[in-house]
Amino acid sequence: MSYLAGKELRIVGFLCNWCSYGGADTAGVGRFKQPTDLRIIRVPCSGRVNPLFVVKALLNGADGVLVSGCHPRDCHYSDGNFYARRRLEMLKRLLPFLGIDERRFHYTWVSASEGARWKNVVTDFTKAIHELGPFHQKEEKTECS
Amino acid sequence: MFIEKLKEAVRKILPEVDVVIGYRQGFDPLHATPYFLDKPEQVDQLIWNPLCVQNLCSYIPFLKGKVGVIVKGCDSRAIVQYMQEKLITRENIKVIGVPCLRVISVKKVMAAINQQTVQEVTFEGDNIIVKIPEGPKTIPSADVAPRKCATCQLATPLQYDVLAGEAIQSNKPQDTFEETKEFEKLSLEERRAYWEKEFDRCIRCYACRNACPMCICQDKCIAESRDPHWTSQRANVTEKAMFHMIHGLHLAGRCISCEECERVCPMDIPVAKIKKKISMDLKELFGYEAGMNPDDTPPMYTFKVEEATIEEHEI
Amino acid sequence: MRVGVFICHCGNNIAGTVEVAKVAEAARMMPGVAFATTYMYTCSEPGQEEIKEAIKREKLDRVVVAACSPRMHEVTFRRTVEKTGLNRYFFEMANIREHCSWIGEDKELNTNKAIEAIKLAVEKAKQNKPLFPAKFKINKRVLVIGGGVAGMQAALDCADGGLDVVLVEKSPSVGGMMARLDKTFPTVDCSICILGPKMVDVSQHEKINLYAYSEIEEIKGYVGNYQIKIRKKATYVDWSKCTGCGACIEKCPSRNAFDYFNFGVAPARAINIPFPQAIPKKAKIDAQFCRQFIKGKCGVCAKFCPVGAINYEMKDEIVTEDVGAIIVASGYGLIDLDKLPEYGGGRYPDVISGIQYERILNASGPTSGHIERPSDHAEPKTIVFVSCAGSRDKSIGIPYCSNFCCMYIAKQAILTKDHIPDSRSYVFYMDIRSPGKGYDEFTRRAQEEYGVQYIRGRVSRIYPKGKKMIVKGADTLLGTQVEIEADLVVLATAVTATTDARTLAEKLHISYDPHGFYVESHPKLRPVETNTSGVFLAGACQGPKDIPASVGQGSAAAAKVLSIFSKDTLESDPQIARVNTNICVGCRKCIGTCPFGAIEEQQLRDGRIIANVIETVCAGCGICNSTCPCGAIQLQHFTDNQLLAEVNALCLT
Amino acid sequence: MADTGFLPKENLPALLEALSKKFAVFAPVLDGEVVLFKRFAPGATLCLTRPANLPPKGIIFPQSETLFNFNFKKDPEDPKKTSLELKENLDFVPTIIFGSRPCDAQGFRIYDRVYLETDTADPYYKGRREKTTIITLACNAPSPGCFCTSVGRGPAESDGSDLMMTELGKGYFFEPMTEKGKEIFKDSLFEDGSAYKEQAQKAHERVSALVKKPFAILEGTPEKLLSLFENSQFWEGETAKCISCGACTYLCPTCYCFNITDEQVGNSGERIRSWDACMFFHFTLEASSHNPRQNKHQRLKNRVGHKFSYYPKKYQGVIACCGCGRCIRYCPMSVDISEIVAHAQGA
Amino acid sequence: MSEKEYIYFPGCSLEASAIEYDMSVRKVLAALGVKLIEPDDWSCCGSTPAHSVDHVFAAAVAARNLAIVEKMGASTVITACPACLSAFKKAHLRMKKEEGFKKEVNAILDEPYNCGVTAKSVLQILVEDIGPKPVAEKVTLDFPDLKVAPYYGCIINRPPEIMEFDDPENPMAMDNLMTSVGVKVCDFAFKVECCGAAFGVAKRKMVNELSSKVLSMALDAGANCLVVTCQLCHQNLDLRQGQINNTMGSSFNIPVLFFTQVMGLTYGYSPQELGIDKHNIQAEGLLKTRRPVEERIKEEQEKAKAKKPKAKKAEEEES
Repeated sequence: MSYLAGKELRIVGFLCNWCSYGGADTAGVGRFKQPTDLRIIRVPCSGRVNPLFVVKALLNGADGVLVSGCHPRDCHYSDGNFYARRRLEMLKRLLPFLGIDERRFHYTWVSASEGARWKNVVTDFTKAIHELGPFHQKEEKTECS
Repeated sequence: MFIEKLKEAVRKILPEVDVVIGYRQGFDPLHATPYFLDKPEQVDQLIWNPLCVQNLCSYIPFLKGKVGVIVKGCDSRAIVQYMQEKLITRENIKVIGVPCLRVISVKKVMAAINQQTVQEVTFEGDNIIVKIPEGPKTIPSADVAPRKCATCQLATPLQYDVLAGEAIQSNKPQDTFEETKEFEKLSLEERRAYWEKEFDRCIRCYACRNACPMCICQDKCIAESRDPHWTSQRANVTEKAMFHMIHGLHLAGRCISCEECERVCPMDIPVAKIKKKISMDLKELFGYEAGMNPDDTPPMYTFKVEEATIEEHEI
Repeated sequence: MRVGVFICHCGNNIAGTVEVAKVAEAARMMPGVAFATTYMYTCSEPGQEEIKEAIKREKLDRVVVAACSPRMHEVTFRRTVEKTGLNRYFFEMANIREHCSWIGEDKELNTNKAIEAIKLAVEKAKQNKPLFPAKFKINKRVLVIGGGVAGMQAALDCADGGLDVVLVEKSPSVGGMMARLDKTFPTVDCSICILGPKMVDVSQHEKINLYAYSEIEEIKGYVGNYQIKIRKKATYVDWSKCTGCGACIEKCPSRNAFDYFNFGVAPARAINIPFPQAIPKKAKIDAQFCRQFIKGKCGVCAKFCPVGAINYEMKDEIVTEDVGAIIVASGYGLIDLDKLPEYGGGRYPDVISGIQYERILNASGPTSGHIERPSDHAEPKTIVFVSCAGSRDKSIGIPYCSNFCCMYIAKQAILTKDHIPDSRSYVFYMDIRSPGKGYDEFTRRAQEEYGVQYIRGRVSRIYPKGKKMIVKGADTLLGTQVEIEADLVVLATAVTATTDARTLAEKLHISYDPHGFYVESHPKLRPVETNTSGVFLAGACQGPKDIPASVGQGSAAAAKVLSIFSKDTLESDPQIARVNTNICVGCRKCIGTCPFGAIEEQQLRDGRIIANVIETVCAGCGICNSTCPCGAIQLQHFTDNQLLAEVNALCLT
Repeated sequence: MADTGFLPKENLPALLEALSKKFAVFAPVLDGEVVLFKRFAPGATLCLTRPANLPPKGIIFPQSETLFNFNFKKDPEDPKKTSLELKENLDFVPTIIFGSRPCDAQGFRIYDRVYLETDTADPYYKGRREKTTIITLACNAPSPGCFCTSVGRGPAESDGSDLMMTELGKGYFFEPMTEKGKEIFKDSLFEDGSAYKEQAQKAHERVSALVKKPFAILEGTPEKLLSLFENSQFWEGETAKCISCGACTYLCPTCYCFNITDEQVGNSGERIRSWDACMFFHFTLEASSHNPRQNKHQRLKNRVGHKFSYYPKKYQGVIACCGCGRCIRYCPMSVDISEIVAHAQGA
Repeated sequence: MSEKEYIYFPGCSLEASAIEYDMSVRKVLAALGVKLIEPDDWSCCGSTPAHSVDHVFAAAVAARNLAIVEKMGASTVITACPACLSAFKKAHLRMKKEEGFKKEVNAILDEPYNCGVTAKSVLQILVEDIGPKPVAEKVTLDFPDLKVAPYYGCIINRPPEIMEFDDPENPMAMDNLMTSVGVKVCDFAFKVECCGAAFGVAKRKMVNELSSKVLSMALDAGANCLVVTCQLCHQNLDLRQGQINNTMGSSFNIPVLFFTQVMGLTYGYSPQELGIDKHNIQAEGLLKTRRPVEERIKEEQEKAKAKKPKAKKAEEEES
């Protein structure tokens, strides 16, 4: 949406249905004001979040990606966030190797009852991304040869 | 002669298996090529020298029946990793181990002789002597060895049913990931520019993927499929980078550092660098090295309830 | 594809900060959208009718409703859509209330965000495939965890409804916290007198199988078909022989065991029956205090047991029960006194907790109902009650109100005056919370009829001076500091989740809040359901609540179970993993990572080994999906392509 | 004006700079250890001592190109009404490929028969091809694995080139082959080359003799290969070591197969044509999920067959292999197409 | 005994008004084999009114010292003064947490502080690094008359998230330490109660009331002496006792000793060596009776022996 360029950056969130999506709902119900940049993609579990989704989003236009699941031990599917933790940690360490600031990707745990915490996560992450500025400045060039 | 011992080992195993994979001379003296043999008279075509670089294990998961395979120390990690991931039935594989202290990178030799046609290759002590139109050129093997050899700990394969020759100890220092750490000293912008330049050359021939012993999806790779549709066929850096991320992340905790991906790249892209970085991190995080112990579980396919090494990140 | 988009005003909830007309306009321009409109309350009956009519009139094949959270109304609208013959999975919801209108302050940004949320939903909807649930049989037995008043009520209601009930109680007797209380507010009924009959009913009901002194070891399965492993803890007394005569207790030489039932007000014997009305009334040995176990010799109880029930060799036993639903009524705990060091909690014997005082007041308690202070067994004349001892205190991580302390303090103050007419009681309080029926009248009575002196203010420190405890605090109404020389101080210690609440939740796969209380499905509309179907909540495990509320929830949870068991089969959720046999390379990685063991190897006719998902076992987490390197296994309704469509809709434009 | 020319080596940059003013000039440039055709810029390090790793085919037949953009326009009054807008770009810039090798230039001739010399010429190929002038450098030494003389070509073959150049000591001998070549040749930097013509001829002969000859004759090969079509044992044996990657195909100057995909986001998208390789599983994968070339031996058989049998059968016996040797040189497993052909001849 | 080395920051008071605290710290730690190194060119810790005026400046004053320690290659600095300790910890923690604040502070400093130094109190290292056993082993003398009430004051362990040491409401470090050296410790309910010292100038009446309570509670607890870990507590309770007696009509005469002085006494140092004679309220009376520690140990053993048969008997009766 070009008319909002300059006001917002592109932040993609992958939220597990049971905890963090609920936490975002709780924040909404509690009318905790938050920056508007974040767009939420609902997934059943943080374990569903293939790190490649994060890469895909970052390479294709996102300025920041947030993954949030249930707190460790509190996964609705018992182990999903344990896998997510390992895989996303690996990714977080890898991104800067490719020249992508690791601060553009954050993964955390927010439960369905933690509306206030969710507000803080969104506010802080959005602030951090704005401090970093847009990730995609130049148009991708297409090769001929 | 070592080659006779090797041939002897192959002859012995041949009746027990459907096929043996070894090396024979390729299209020029600098190139060895994989050789699939099932008849005793073919055994004499076998060669063994430091130019036998290909990791022959890569073929195993796709072959039916019993297979004999000539395996170097570095290659043997593939066998171990297959065992970890239950991708082979170990009993069906006859591993003919070969002790090896160092192979030679064809790319490095070619660079040293300015890409000229090679007429003859001989080995003398720790040197390779390459005859080119202007005469023989002697190059110390160490100068043209692939980087994996500099820190090789597996002079003798981890797994073998028969060992051609004597078991030997590695004489190399442990890998301390110096190169990876050195690269990390560059600024983010420099790193990004580096990869944009490198990936830009990629022609998406998938040689890196197809030569990888751990890329078991092969034809079903998501880099080409429409369902799921992870990448487009656009030839831009984004899509190329996406493919290499798919490759790298699918190998996280599985890459055995044979560096075949980088060896086979016709565009000379340092694709193993990414995998090495992941290996370094996973070693640090989980103390895990792929292809070392058949009883391990790759770290991305397991977890601990308390992860001592993973701290929660603050924004 | 013909997508219909329905944008809800939700009164002013959405329309107040989102320009819904503009959103509808933008939605109409989205690819594949054939119709877009706004409606005041989409979830209302006419709102749903509107959707149904539009589906028919506009020949829609996908429906997107932009309104509140799908956690609120996804089910509602799926049903609406299904009534027109459309598969319910052709429905998608865009959350433009909780995630948008309620949290953003800038109308322009909110409007844009709502448009993008719809764009996301439209792109997802276009990727959606019809899914069909399978039916499976249910096991009409119910497990109730916790034999407090909530659990007993639930068990009795279920059993009366004809269900087989497995009731598991951690302690040796049912009764829970209520069995410990002396009287109940505001009626000042004798607690055990009204609870006792229920306890007897539980023990005698032919449909209830009680496992006392037992804990949940493992829970496997899913709604309709759970397999429960129960650990029957070793009591060292053969309960089939024990008559509860108490001879062993009489003779037990180990007199310094901790009395769990009485919260340590007085020591107990190593072999004990918690209280006279216990159900079952059977003895058990606390091994950590028993000489036979500590020193390896004693055997006194074995010698004196008339029926030879003592068995020192007894081991924990694991039994398995299959049930179809679970009611969790595992109750609450209280913070330890030593969490309140400024009050000398745990250091000074005459600073006690409310529940300890309850036992002191109780006629069947350790003092036989005579009020004595622990230090010297003297009758206290000045008693100070401190409310919110830990509750509403962020500094120790308990920001919430413990719900019933104000009421029981009033009750205890009244009872104190009844017991010791020349006593004086003081209550330090922050606010008096008495919103129940007859509650406020009750606290007024305490003040007006019983002369209990209520001081509005916090206590800063309690310290001993001679035989007295000095309670130092503020009287905020007078604006002064006060110091009261008390003989006994009662702290209304904060209610917490039980210490093992989290472990149990993990076994049940249900969520808990930061304090360990279980999270209900919806705070208003689904108060006893959890997000795990087949698991229901009752009583204080969900949050501090008093007896009537707990009993009410027990009955409510039972009704929920009876309602799902009114059918013989249940529909399985088709949002599960499915394997594309053409793509699967048989690498088995999904098998190893599935937390439910829902994936097995399968050999195809051509000899290829591939993965196969066991439909009824798969819970739909999608770990396999993100593990599968070739994308062969896809979580239905959350496939790679569906999520990529959303990512692309956000990133590639 | 003489009909041949000579350009001292030191004048080469000046020539390229001059050409750059009128054309998009692509020349072989060293990128690390790899030689690639890149847009010439003053100061670039040209590498003319060996053939480029990747032939210049992408300049005329890009690895990936947008055939056209499409846009679904919605009627704001009635969202059910949609109109489609298409936009294609056939406006190509005048281009020079400088420093290609005879085999590279030959590649385009293989393409021409498919994309140009038919009733339904490919407008994208045609547009670029017609605006491109090819300046070819004759080889002064064979490269590892190359065998052009065996497929009826040679290190100084001029078919497909507009202007031929031969390195002779201190400079290059130039000989225009077409009108387009003569256009370039008008530049004043060229000296008269007639004195060097014979020397060039000799150089060509010398190199020609050095080129490897894996098989003597090609006669009957197309038929022989066809007769082996059903002999899966032969093909399985020959291709056992092949890993079915696309390196050979993508590095091949004569491989012209493509794939077409649509990519759409929102209301707009593009139709993309990109290189495809018959070595890939997806190349023949059918919508039913059936795949007539399930196995790698079927795919490599197609590659060999296409070049040495099907193409010549269709196009007057012309072999669709220019013998550049790239597929051999850069094959991860050193699969040797010339060896397979030789084996087939003997089978 | 293993040789230990610490960077020791004395601070201003310990060079002046509380020089006896410094003397005793050095004596005791030396006896325990601890070597103290004083940083060169140390300066004000920043706990002066600086922090009520300018937080950045106050932190910079503290960080200057920490930077010196950091440059010495050490990761720990110890100090006896709780005010110094608090100033160091506050500056360190905030700089560690807030990158922006760190930059601001470092902009003032010549040498930047990189947040690599943990500040600890002498008390903390005695409890955590040295431990009760080595502390007890050095004891040679017993003072049977001495009954101490440990008074911790307000900042040695509070606020807990900054001081990161001991229980904020019921600290036990000094209690345990005194027990280790064989001194009788009374359970003192006012061990962290406010003595009012901070308002010593502005609200004298209030200070006298508060301090008087602390002193009288100590007497109630059965103590005849206060031990402190803060020289400001000491100053307030020792120097002001006369003033308290005058305004409150009391007659307190309670010696106030630094805990290191008590330790030093049990280690055999004379009151003069430990500077006890410098105090306002003299402690001579309590220190008169002294005996070798062996005597006490013997006495205790005998007592235990006398008790045991009784216990056994009781057990037999029960069974």
